[in-house]
Amino acid sequence: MAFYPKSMLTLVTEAVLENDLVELFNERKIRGWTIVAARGKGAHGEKRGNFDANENIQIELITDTASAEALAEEIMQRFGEHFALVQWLSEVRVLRGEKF
Amino acid sequence: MAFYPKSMLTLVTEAVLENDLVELFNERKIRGWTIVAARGKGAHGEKRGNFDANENIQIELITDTASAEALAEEIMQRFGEHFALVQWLSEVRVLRGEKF
Amino acid sequence: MAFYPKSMLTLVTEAVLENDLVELFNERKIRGWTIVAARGKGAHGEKRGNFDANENIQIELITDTASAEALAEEIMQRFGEHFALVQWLSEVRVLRGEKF
Amino acid sequence: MQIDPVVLFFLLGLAAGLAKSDLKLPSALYDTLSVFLLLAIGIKGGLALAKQPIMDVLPQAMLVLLMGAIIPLLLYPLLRIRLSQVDAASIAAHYGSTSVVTFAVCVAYLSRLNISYESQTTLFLVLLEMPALVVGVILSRLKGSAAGAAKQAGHGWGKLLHEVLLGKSVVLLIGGLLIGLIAGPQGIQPLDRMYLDLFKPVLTLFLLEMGLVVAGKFGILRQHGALVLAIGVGVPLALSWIGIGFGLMMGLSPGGVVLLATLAASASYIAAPAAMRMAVPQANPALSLGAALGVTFPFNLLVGIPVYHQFTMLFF
Amino acid sequence: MQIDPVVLFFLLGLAAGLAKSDLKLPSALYDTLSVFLLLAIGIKGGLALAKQPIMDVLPQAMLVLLMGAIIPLLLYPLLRIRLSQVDAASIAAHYGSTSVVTFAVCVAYLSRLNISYESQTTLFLVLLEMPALVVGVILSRLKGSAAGAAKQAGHGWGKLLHEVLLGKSVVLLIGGLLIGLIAGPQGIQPLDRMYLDLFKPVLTLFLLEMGLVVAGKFGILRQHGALVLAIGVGVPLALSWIGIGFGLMMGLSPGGVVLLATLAASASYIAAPAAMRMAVPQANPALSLGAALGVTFPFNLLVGIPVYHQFTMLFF
Amino acid sequence: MQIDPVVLFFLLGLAAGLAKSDLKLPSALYDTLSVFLLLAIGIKGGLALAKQPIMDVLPQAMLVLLMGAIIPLLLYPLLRIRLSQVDAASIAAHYGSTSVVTFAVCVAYLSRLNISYESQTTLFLVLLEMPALVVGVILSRLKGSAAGAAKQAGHGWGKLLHEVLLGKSVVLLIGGLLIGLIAGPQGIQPLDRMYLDLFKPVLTLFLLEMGLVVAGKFGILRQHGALVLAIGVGVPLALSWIGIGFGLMMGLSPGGVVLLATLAASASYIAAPAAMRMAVPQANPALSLGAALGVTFPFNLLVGIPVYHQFTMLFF
Ligand SMILES: Nc1ncnc2c1ncn2[C@@H]1O[C@H](COP(=O)(O)O)[C@@H](O)[C@H]1O
Ligand SMILES: Nc1ncnc2c1ncn2[C@@H]1O[C@H](COP(=O)(O)O)[C@@H](O)[C@H]1O
Ligand SMILES: Nc1ncnc2c1ncn2[C@@H]1O[C@H](COP(=O)(O)O)[C@@H](O)[C@H]1O
Ligand code: NA
Ligand code: NA
Ligand code: NA
Repeated sequence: MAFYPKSMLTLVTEAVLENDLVELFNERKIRGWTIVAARGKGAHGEKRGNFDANENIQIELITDTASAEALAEEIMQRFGEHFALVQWLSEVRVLRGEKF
Repeated sequence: MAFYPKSMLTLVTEAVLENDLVELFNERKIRGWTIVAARGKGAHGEKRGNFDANENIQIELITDTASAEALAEEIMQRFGEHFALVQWLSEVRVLRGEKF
Repeated sequence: MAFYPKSMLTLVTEAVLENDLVELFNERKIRGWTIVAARGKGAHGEKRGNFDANENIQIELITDTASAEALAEEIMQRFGEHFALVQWLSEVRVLRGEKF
Repeated sequence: MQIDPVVLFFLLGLAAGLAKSDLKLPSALYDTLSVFLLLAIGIKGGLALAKQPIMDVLPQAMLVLLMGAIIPLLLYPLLRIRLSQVDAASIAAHYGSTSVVTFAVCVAYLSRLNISYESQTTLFLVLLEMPALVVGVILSRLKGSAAGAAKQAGHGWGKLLHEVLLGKSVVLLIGGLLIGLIAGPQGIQPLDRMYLDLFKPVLTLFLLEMGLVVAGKFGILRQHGALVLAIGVGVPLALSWIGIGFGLMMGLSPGGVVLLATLAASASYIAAPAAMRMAVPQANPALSLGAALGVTFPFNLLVGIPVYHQFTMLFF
Repeated sequence: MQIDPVVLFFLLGLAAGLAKSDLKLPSALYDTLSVFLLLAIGIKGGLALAKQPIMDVLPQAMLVLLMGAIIPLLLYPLLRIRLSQVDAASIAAHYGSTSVVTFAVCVAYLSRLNISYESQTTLFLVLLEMPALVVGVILSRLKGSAAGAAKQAGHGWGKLLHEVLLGKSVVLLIGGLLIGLIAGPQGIQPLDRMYLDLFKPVLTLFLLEMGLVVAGKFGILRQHGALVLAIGVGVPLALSWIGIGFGLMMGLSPGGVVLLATLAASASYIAAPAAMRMAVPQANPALSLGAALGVTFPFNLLVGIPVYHQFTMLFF
Repeated sequence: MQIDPVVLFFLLGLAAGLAKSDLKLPSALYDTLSVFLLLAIGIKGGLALAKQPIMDVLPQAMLVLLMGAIIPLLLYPLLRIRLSQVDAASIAAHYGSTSVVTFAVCVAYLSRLNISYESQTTLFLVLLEMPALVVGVILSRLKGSAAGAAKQAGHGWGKLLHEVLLGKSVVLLIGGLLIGLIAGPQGIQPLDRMYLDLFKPVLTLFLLEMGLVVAGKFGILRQHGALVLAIGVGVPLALSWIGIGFGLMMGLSPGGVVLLATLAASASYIAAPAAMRMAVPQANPALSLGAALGVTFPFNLLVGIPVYHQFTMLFF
């Protein structure tokens, strides 16, 4: 079996944005993603996830590099200024390259 | 201290497979792994983790590249056709290379 | 927009060390990190997270490579001998490089 | 027909889910509530068993086990008309097993109408949990091709039986049964404040969550449309007659017959999905869950139970 | 002044948090407790409504809705003296809406002193949840610049109204209200063991958690210091008079007036933060949460409620 | 000997765990239940204290604190025969502290036999939580080498005392105590529906989880075998005599003596593991948890309590 190079975009952001992001992914025809509950600290202070308005989520999303970069930039522009948001790209190899 | 290059295999799959996978890891003499509760979307629809048959897990497992690739292929063959499953490999550097 | 190369240090360790680690991050002027609840298996046996003294956490922390390596070594020296601990470094690309 | 208050919570969840409200219950709560309800039902069954000579209940228990095994066998060839072997086997197992919550809502319905029923019906619920799963596994193994995927995944007979016999719901139901049987009414009495008094209120929270879950399953309906709808409504209506038949055979009171009809007509969405995922991974869980949870569950709550009551009254 | 036992749990949480104890409650518990409290309050409001001819309550209900809309409008220009448009709009919305837990503690306070109050006050709480949020959204949209960030994030009118009308707390309060109204006292009675009897004890666990959360917000005080403190203490004191005014206008009993004063003086920290985060993302949540949760909430619990009682007694 | 129903839930969890059932309780539930049990016990202790002149209880309280400090000091040299300094110190601290759940099961045992006991025994439980942990920390620091690892990890005296004094269980027990003391029986009465009435039923869920956890610890037994088994059975049997001795010294009734024997014989698995992990990281937690949780906990539940009762009756 062959492994295909892809890019993974990881986002850590406020849980209130989940609906917006999922909508955006659907619009951009992203075919899959994974969400994990997270807490953390950053420029917007501590997010302990101990109550509603204070939760983070971490989203991982594998796609081709160009789409990942474009998506990261769009998310940055829409939400980067006013919401807690950190994004990073990393390189991964996947089986079944056609899935992504 | 030196950092040793290793590969990390990450799996996102249905929680019902956890026992099978742990068994497989033990058979293949994998010495460690980390599991995180996850939800997400993919070809098998949305997994919200809000009730039993609908949960995902994400497993991370660091080992040498050859073992990671072999394991990914074996998992792919056993579970890839009928279960929700996404796997990716990434390159990491670890301290204490002998642990993995 | 430009993407800047950074290193990500990921730690999986016992939840009892969370306070110590956060204190250390603050001392070392680390500006952000993300924490996720985890369980797993390693040289210190299985951590199922099903009760207090048996929980793992996974911490992700993006910074420049030198700081990440130095931090990993310091954590290794302080906690590596007696606590369940696995750390790995990986390469990522971020927007807003000045945040990290 | 006046709706039971507990069902209103289901409708609230359903409405919130369909309106895409951001209301959601933590999954730990769902898990906790289901552990509670299963244990409470098991204990109630055990107390029922403790109250009467085992020899009196034994023949009825045998008939109930038989019913549990027969339902999937009858359903399978019917479902095969339109479905693949694996989907037919999986759905047959779902409908052979039962829904604890539907049972509880039926009990609430009878209580509101002051209709009495035999205490051993709770025991029947416990007994019905498993046989259909075993039959479902056997059905899925009948021909080589269907068994292939499970074997490929390493799910042999041993693993499948383990899953069926030691799944969470079977363990809690049987465990509760044994606890109720051993401890008896005096022993359980200090626990009544929770397992008895809080049963119905806890059920409301569970139904709220079920409403949210069912709303999430409506997408499946749009996809598989008519077929899922037909199964989800037709199968329980048909199965209720089997329940009524067995109930009459056992000589149950009208209330007992309605409960047995409801048990027959209800489909499992806790034990069956997990077991069938292991046994027939090729089966499409969207089909079975869509029918069992997306259609049959609300159908039984809102329409089915009073209808089975009507059916039953034809014989009394 | 003797402190209510439920408030002791808040102090315990506060002390543990400030002492940096490793005590923490799972977030699933917090979520569960708030679902429970919101539902229970909603049901209570629905039962109150069921008990009396709707025409008797309607004029009062109108006045309450008016009060909810007026508070942010009065507050906004005042806050603008020192704050940006977005922060003023956000804080105004927080204080126009209400805190369910503060209300519950006030009910406990009145019960302890054997002071009676109108049953429809629970309904008022439900009604007050929303109007201020709508006004807050409108305020934040008045001028182009403030609306920019929300638009940039894709949060148009439609999304914002959806968030306000279908947020978790509104859905549970209104849902509970309808359930109480439809099911009536007889229908709800089997659920009393939980929604009624466990209300106060569950409140203690919630207050324990709130103490821990508030302790975590004290850092904000150090940062924004005097301003947050001034808002957090000054605004509720001022708003209590509006509540008293409306209460007298409605002809409420002393107990009812104290409750309405407390509702006016309390600030939302469940519905408002989520809605305002969407509507005015530029607003600093540390400011609004710091004032509403870090100052006003403990102030009301420990000092405010008895003070509003004193204020009220000037008129009786 | 008839087994208490609550213990049956432990056996169910144990059986399910050993049979590798997929039953598991969410960790949020475990956390919630332990917060509840600790608070409830603390409050009960506070009410006991409120009922009697403090001067009457003070001498007994002193003796109990002494017992808590003496147990690890007696145990340490004994354990040193076979164990390293760090493991001996850690295990000594575990056994000097107590298990809230074992205490609760003993209370259930006495109630079932209609044996009365002094209300201040609940206070003793609270008092016993901490002293052994302090002694354990001191023991682990006696010689340079053992203190090394903690120092290396940056766990100085300050941090360790913080951990011991402000650990979750101490905070909840002492906090509950103060709440019970300040609020008194009248103040607490509205909370009885939860903290009193639900105590025993909630204990059943906790014991179910403990059964699952203990089953998971049986692997340790296979590894460390005889030693862990010997400690887990021998130590509680020996310590029960110390409890009996102190109980007689204090002039307690038979029931009170049995409870004190059980407290002495039980080992902490909430506070001690966390504190010792910080104080002596080199100690093997598999050893201490294996003995305290894997052996002593089930031993006390199933065998120990009646045996300590027998022992006690030799003196009455
Ligand atoms: N350097 C970092 N490494 C990893 N995660 C981070 C980092 N900085 C921030 N985060 C996460 O991203 C969230 C938002 O960051 P911020 O917008 O800086 O507040 C934080 O709450 C953290 O969970
Ligand atoms: N492109 C992707 N990036 C990240 N996670 C994915 C992706 N596709 C699927 N997943 C995750 O893998 C699970 C199984 O995927 P699938 O087999 O495609 O349904 C999904 O539920 C997601 O959690
Ligand atoms: N090879 C590995 N890959 C991923 N995670 C690991 C690995 N080994 C250990 N871990 C995680 O790190 C924790 C501590 O490891 P250890 O110190 O080896 O017990 C374990 O509980 C696992 O969650
Ligand atoms: Na059925
Ligand atoms: Na207000
Ligand atoms: Na002890």
